[in-house]
Amino acid sequence: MSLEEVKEQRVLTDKDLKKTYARWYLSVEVSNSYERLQALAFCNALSESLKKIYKDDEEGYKEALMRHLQFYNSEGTFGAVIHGVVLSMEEEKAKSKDESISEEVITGFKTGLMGPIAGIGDTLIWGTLKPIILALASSLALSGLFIGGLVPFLFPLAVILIGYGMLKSGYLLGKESVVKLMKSGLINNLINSASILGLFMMGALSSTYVKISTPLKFSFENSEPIVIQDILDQILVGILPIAAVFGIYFYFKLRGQYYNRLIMWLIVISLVTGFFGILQGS
Amino acid sequence: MSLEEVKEQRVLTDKDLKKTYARWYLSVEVSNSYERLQALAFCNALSESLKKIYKDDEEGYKEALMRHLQFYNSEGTFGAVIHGVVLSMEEEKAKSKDESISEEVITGFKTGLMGPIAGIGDTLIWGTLKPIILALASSLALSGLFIGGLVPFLFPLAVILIGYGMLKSGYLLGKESVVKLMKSGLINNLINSASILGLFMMGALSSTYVKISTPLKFSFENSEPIVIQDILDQILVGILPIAAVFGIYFYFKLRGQYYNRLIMWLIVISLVTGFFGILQGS
Amino acid sequence: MSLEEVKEQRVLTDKDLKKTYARWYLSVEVSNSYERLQALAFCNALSESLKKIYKDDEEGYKEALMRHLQFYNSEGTFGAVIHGVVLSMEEEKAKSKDESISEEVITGFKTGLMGPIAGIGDTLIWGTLKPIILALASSLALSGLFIGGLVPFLFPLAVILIGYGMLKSGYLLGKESVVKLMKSGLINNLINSASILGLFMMGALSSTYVKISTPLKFSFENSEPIVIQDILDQILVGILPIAAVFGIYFYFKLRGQYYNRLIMWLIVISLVTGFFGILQGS
Amino acid sequence: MNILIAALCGFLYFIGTSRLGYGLTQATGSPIFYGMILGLVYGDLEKGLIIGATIQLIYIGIIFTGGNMPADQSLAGIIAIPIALQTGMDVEVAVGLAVPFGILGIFIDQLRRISNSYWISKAEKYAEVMDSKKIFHCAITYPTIVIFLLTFVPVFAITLFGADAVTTVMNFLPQGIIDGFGVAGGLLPALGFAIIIMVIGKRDIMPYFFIGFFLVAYLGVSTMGAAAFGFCVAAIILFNSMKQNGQEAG
Amino acid sequence: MNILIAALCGFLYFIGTSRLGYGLTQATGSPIFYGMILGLVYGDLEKGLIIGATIQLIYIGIIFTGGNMPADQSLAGIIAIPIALQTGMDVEVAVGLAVPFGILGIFIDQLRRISNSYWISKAEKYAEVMDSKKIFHCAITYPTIVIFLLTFVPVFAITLFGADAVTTVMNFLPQGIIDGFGVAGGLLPALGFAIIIMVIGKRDIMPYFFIGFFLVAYLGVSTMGAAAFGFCVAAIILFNSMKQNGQEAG
Amino acid sequence: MNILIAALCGFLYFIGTSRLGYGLTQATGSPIFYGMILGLVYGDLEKGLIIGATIQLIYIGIIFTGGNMPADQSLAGIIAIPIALQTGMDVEVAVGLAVPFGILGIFIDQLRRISNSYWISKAEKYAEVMDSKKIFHCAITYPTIVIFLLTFVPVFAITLFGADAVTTVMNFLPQGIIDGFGVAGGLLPALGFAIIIMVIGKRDIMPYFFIGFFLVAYLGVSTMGAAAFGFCVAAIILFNSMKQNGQEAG
Ligand SMILES: OC[C@H]1O[C@H](O)[C@@H](O)[C@@H](O)[C@@H]1O
Ligand SMILES: OC[C@H]1O[C@H](O)[C@@H](O)[C@@H](O)[C@@H]1O
Ligand SMILES: OC[C@H]1O[C@H](O)[C@@H](O)[C@@H](O)[C@@H]1O
Repeated sequence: MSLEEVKEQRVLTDKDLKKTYARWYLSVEVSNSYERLQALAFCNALSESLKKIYKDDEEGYKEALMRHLQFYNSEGTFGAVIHGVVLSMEEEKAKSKDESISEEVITGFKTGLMGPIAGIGDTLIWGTLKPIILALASSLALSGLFIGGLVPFLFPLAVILIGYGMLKSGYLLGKESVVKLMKSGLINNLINSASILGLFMMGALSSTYVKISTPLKFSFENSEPIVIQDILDQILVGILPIAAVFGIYFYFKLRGQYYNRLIMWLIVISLVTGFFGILQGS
Repeated sequence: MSLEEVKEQRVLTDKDLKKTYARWYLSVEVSNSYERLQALAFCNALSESLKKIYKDDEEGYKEALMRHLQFYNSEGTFGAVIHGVVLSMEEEKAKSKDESISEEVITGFKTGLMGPIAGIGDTLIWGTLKPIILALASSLALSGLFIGGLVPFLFPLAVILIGYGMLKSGYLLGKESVVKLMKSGLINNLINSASILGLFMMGALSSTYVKISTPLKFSFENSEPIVIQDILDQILVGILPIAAVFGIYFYFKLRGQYYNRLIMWLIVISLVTGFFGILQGS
Repeated sequence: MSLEEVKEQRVLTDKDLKKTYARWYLSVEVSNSYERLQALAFCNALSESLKKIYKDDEEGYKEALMRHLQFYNSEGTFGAVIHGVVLSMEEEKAKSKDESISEEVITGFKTGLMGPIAGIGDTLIWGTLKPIILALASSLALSGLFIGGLVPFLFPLAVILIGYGMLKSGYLLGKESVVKLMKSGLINNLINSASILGLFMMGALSSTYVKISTPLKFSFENSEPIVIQDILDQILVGILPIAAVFGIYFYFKLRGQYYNRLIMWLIVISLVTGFFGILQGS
Repeated sequence: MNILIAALCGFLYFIGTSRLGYGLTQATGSPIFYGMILGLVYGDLEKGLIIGATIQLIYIGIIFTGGNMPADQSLAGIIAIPIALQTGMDVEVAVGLAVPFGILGIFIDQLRRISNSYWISKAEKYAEVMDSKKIFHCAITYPTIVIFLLTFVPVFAITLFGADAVTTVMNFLPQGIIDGFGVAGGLLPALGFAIIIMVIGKRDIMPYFFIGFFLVAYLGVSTMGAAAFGFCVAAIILFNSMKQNGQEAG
Repeated sequence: MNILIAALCGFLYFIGTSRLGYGLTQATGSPIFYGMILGLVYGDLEKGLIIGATIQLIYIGIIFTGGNMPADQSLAGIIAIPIALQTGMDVEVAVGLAVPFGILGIFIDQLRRISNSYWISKAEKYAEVMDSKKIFHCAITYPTIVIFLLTFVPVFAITLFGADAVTTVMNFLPQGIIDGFGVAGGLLPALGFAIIIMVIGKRDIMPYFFIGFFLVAYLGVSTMGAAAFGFCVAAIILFNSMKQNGQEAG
Repeated sequence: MNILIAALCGFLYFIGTSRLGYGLTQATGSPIFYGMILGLVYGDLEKGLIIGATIQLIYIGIIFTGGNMPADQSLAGIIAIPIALQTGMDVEVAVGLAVPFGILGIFIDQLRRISNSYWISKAEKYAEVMDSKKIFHCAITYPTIVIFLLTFVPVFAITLFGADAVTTVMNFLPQGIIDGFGVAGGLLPALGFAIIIMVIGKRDIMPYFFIGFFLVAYLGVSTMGAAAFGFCVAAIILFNSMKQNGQEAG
C-alpha cells in the first residue's frame, strides 16, 4: 500500500494535521504543571482532530479527551511523532469500535514511548541543535553584527519543521513503523554524529569564550621575569580554560548538578582570584 | 602455474607487448570517428601481434583483423587490459583451432567489459588524476614558476605506465582474473579513495581559484559603512565561491550538461554584475 | 570467584608483590650479560617471594632459584606480567606438591611468552612512549624552559606504574587470563593506536627539528635570481627534511641497521655539502 | 530609568518566558535578542549584543529536562542589559550582576508551574462536557495571563528603579572587585559548555571536544570556521555509519 | 603579428589537438604549456604562465566521455595567449576573449571525427588483404594530415591578423566591461570544478570537498599543502577499506 | 677544566649508565638532563638545555632490542655539553663533537655486559646454598661497582683535559667546516626519527607520519600542539577499533 493510498483512507487531512500541530506547538510548555506536565497541552492539541474522528460518537470523543488529559511528558519536537501515531490509533479505534484497540493499548503506547523519545529529543534538539545555533548567534553578536540577535530564531524554525514532519509521518506510518525506526540503528547513528558535532563545537567555543589566564610573574635578579602564562602556553595552549571546563564537569559528575550553587561558587572564586591577581579574565 | 611458467608458454614476448601498446598509445584517439570510435585504433594496435599469433593461418589472421575493426570504445588506459586479454584469447583460439573459443566469445568479452572499464577509467584517470595534475601545474604556473608548464606531462607519463601494466597483466593473467578483479571490492575502494582525494582537491582549488566577492557597502550617517563582504566573511569565509560552484553544479544537475550555453551565461552574468559593482573578481 | 576472594587465598600480600617489583625494577638491566641477559635480575626479583612460598620446603626453594637463573629476556615493563604469573604458578606448585605443575610447565610459560611480550613492550614502551616523552622534553628544552630537563622522568614513572600493574594482575589473574588477553584484539588495537600516535609525532618532530635547506641560487642577467629553496617550497614545504628521513629509512631497510656507520656517513655528507654551500643547517 | 523602557523590559521578559511556541522562547527570551533590542533603544547596538551574548554563553548548555528550569537566562539578561547600557557598566560587571537574577527567575517559573495545576483540574471538567474551546483556554489563555502578571510586574519595577541603585553601588566598587568580575566573565561560560558535555559527552567521542578546542587554540580558527569543519566531520561519520549499517542514506 | 609566431601558434595548436599519444595532448595542448612557450617567445614568461593557468582552470574538469569534446581548451589558449602578450591585455580580458574560441574549437573536432569515418571504411578493405601497414596509415598517418589542415590554417590566420583587430576594440572598452571580465575571470574556474563534482561527487563523500575548501579558506593552506593532506587522508581511507575487505594491501 | 666539574661529569655519566632502575637511566642519562645540570653549573641554563636537546633528538629513536646498545647518548652528551659551555662553542659544532663519543660508549657497554657473565656464574653458586642476599649483590651491587669504574674514570679524565685541546683545534676550524657541522646538526635528528619509523611504521599507518609532518610544515603547529591533535586522533581510532571488536572500552 503506497503512502498515497494510505492517505486516502485516512480521516484527517493535511490541514487537520497542521492545525493539530499548531495547537501543540503553541501550548507545549505553557500549561506545564508539576502534576501532569504536558498532559493538558497534549489533550488540547488533539481535541479538534478527535472531534472529527469520533464524529457522531459522543461517548467515544469524551473518553478520548479524558484519556489524553492523563500524565504525559516527552520532548516536544520528536515527541510529535507520538501525537501522529495516537491519532491513527484513535482513528482505528473509532472505526472498528470493537476492542481490537483498547484504551490500554493507546495509553500504553504513549507512556511506553514518551521516555525514550524524550531522551532522543533532549540530546538532539536541546543538547546539540540548540547550543550550536545559540553559539553561532553569540559569535556573530560578539562581532557586533546585529544578525546575531536574529539567528536564535532558526531554532524554533527547525523545531516547527521537524516536529510537523514527525507528527505527519507518525500519523501516516502508524505504530509499527515508529517502533521499527526506534529499533534500527539510524537514530543511534544520528545521535552519535550530532553529539560529535556538538562536542566539537563545545570544544571550539570553550577555546574561544572561556577566557582566563594568569598574570603571575616571578622576577629574579639579573634575568628576565618568568611569566607563568608563557610556560603554560608552551606546555599546552588553553590549559586553564580546559581545566575550568573539566573542573566544572567533574564537580557535576561527583557532586550532582547543583547548577546555582556552583554558579555562586564560581563567582566567589573569580572574585578572590581576580582580587589577588592570580587569574585574569582574558 | 607461476607467472614465469605462463610467460614461457606464451607466443608474444615482452617486446611484442610493448610494440602493441606503443601502437595503441599513439593512435587511440587519432582515428576516433562517430561511427566506430576506437575500432580502428584497436585493430591497428593488435595487427602485428595477431600476425605473429596466426603465423601460417592466413584465414585466421584476416578474420581476426576484421573482428577487431568492429565498434569499440573504452577508456584508453585501464582499457588496455582488454587488449591483453584479447591477445591471450586469440592465442588460445589460434592454438586450439577448434571452436573452444569462438569469435563470439572474444567479441562478447570486449563489448561486455569496455563499458564498465570506461566508467572506472573515466573516473580515475580523467576525473581524478588529470585534474589533480593540471591543478598542481596551474598552481605552480600562477606562482610564475616555469616548471608549471611541464608538470602536465606527468599525466601522459602516468597513462603510459599504467596502460602498459594493464595490457601486460591482461595478457598474462587472462580473462578469469580480470573478471575476478572487477568483482572484488578493490576497484571500488580505489575509486572511492581517488574520488575523495579528487573532491578534496576540488574544494581546495575552488577556495583558491574561484575569486569573487562583493564590493557592496551601505553607508549610514554618523556611523561606519556596513561592508557586506565583511558580514559574509563572518558567517562563512568563501560563501560566494561556494555558491558559485554549487550554483553551476545544480544547474547542470537540473538542466543537463549544456557546457557552452552555461559558459556564455556566466560571462553575461559576470559582465552585468561587474558593470554594476555587485561582484568583483578577486 | 571474585578478585577479592582470589586475593585471600594467595600467599603473597601486596607488600610482597611491591618488594618483588622493586627488586626487579632496580636490577633489570644492571646485571644484563651476553650469556643469559635478564636471568639474574629475574631470579633476584623473585628470590624473597619464593622463600615465602616454599616456606619449609628447602629443596623446592633451591630448585626454584636455580630454575629462574636460566636464560630470560623480555621487555621489562610489560614483561612483569610474567613474573606475576610465574609467582602464581610457583605457589600452586608449592601447594599441590604433586607434578600437576611441573618445572617444564613454568619454564615453558616463561620462554613461550617472553618473546611476544618483548615485541609488544618494545613497540609500546620503547618505540612510542619513550620517544614521545623525550620529544616533549626536547621541545621544552629548546625553548629554554628548564622543566624540559625534568620531563624525561615521566618515562621511568610510567614504567613503574605500568610494570607494577602488570606484575600484580599477572599474579592475581594467572596464566589463562594472560594468554587470553594476548589473543584478544585489545593489544593489537593498543599497539596500532600507539603506533599511529608515535608516527604522527615523528612526523611533527621531523618537520620541526630536521632543519636542512639549500642556499643555492641561480642568477641570470636582467632578472631576479632563481632561489632553489623557494621553488622547492612551492612544490612541497619540507621536501628536503622528508627526503633526509626517508633516505635514512630506506638505507636501513636495504642495507641493515648499521647505526654508527650511517652516522659517520651523515657527518661526512654534512661537511661536504655544507662546505660547498649545497645545504645549510636551518 | 524611563518608564517606557521599563515597560518594554517587562514586556520582553513576559514574551521571553511565556513559553508560547515550543522553543520559540529560546529566541524571544534569549539575552542576545534582548541585547539587540535594547542596544537599538539605547543607541549602542554593539554593546547590547556583546553583553547579551556573554550572558547567553553562560546558559548555553541549559536543558529543561522534565520541564525543570535550572536557571533563568531571560531574567538574567533583561535585568543586566538595560542597567549596563544605562550606567555604562563594564561587560564583565554586568555579567556579575546578571547571575543572581538567573537564579531568582527559577522561583517565578516554579510559581507558574504550581499555578498550572489549577488549570488542568479545570480542564478535566471541561473535557467531561466536551468543551474543547474551554480546554484551549485552560491550556493557553489562562496560564498566559498568569505568567504575564508574574513576569511583567517585577521586571517593570526593578528596571524602573534599579539603575540608580546600581550606579550608587558601582561608585564604590574597588578595582580588585572589578577584576574579579572580569575573571567571572571569562570563567562562567565554562559552565555552559560543561553542562552540555554532561549531556552528550560519551567517552568514546570526547576526543572531538579536544580537536575542536585545539583547532581554535593552535590554529586560530573562528567558531564559524570550526562549525564548518565540525559539520563535515560529523557528516562523514554519519554517512559511514549508515553505510556500515546498510541503511539507505536518506 | 609576426608570421613566424603565427606559424608557431598554428603548429602548437596542431600538436595539441592531433591526439597523437593518449593523454599526451592534455600536456602538449594545455594552455599552461602554450603559456610557457609563448611567454618565452614574448619575453614575459610569468604573464604567459598566468594567462595559461587561468584558462586551464576553466577547463580543468573536462572529460571526453564517449570521445565527445565539450569545449576546446587548446583553441581558447592558443588564440588568447599570444594576443594578450602582444597587446598587453589584462589577464581577465584575455580569458573573456578565450572563451568563445573554446566553443568554436568543438566544430573543428567534429569535422575531424566525421572525416575519420572515411578511414575506417578504407581500413576494412586493407584488412581483407591483410595489409597491416596500410591499416596503420589509416589509423595514424592520414587522419594526422587531415587534422593538420583543419588546425594549422585557421589558427595561423587568426593569430596573424587578430592582434590588430583586438587592439582596436580594446581602446573602446569601458572600465565597467573590464570589471565584468574581471568577474568572469574569477567565476569561470567554478565551472571546471563543478563539472568534476558532477563526475566524482557521490553524496557520502561530499564533505571532503568542503574540508578541502575550508582548509584553504580558514587555514590558508596552499593548494600543494592541501594536496599533501588530501593524499594522506585518501591513503588512510584506502588502506582502511582494504583491511576491512581483507584484501592484501598491495 | 675545573676538577670538581670533571668529577661531577664522571658521576653524572656513571648515574646515567648505571642501569639502576629500568628506564630511569633514560632520564638520568638523558643529554637534556645533563644539559640542565651543567647549564646551571656554568650559569647558562638555556644553552645547556639547547645543546642537550639537540643531542637527545639524534638518539631519540634508539631501542635496546635484546639489550644491545646501538649508540650511547649519555657519553655523547656528557662530553660535548661541558666542553661547549666552557669554550663557547656553537651548538652545531658541539653536536659534531658529540657524535663520535656516542659510538665510543658502545664499547664501554660491551665491557660491562661481558663482565656481567662472571656474576651470573657466581649467582648460581649462591642459589645452590639459597643465599638470596648474595644473589642480590651479584645482581646489583657488584655490577654497579664495575660500571662505576668503567664510566667515572674515562669521563673524568676527558672532561678534565678535553676543553683545552678542543679550544686549540677550534681556532683553526675554517668557516666551511663550521657550516658543515651546521648541516649535521640539522640533519642528524632525521636519524632518530627514521629509526622509530623502522620500528612502528607499518605501511597502512604511514600517512599519519605525513599528516603530522605537514601539520607543522603548512600550519605551523608547535610540537605540543601536534601532540594534542595526535592524542585525539589516536584516541578516536582506539575507541573505534575497540567498539568494532566489541571490547569493553576500559
Ligand atoms: O525532558 C523531557 C521534556 O521535559 C519537559 O516536558 C520539557 O522541558 C521538554 O522540553 C523536555 O524535552
Ligand atoms: O568515455 C569513454 C572513452 O571515450 C572515448 O573513446 C575517449 O574520449 C576516452 O578518453 C574515454 O575514456
Ligand atoms: O628486546 C627485548 C628487551 O631486551 C633487553 O633485555 C632490554 O634491552 C629490554 O629493554 C628490551 O625490551
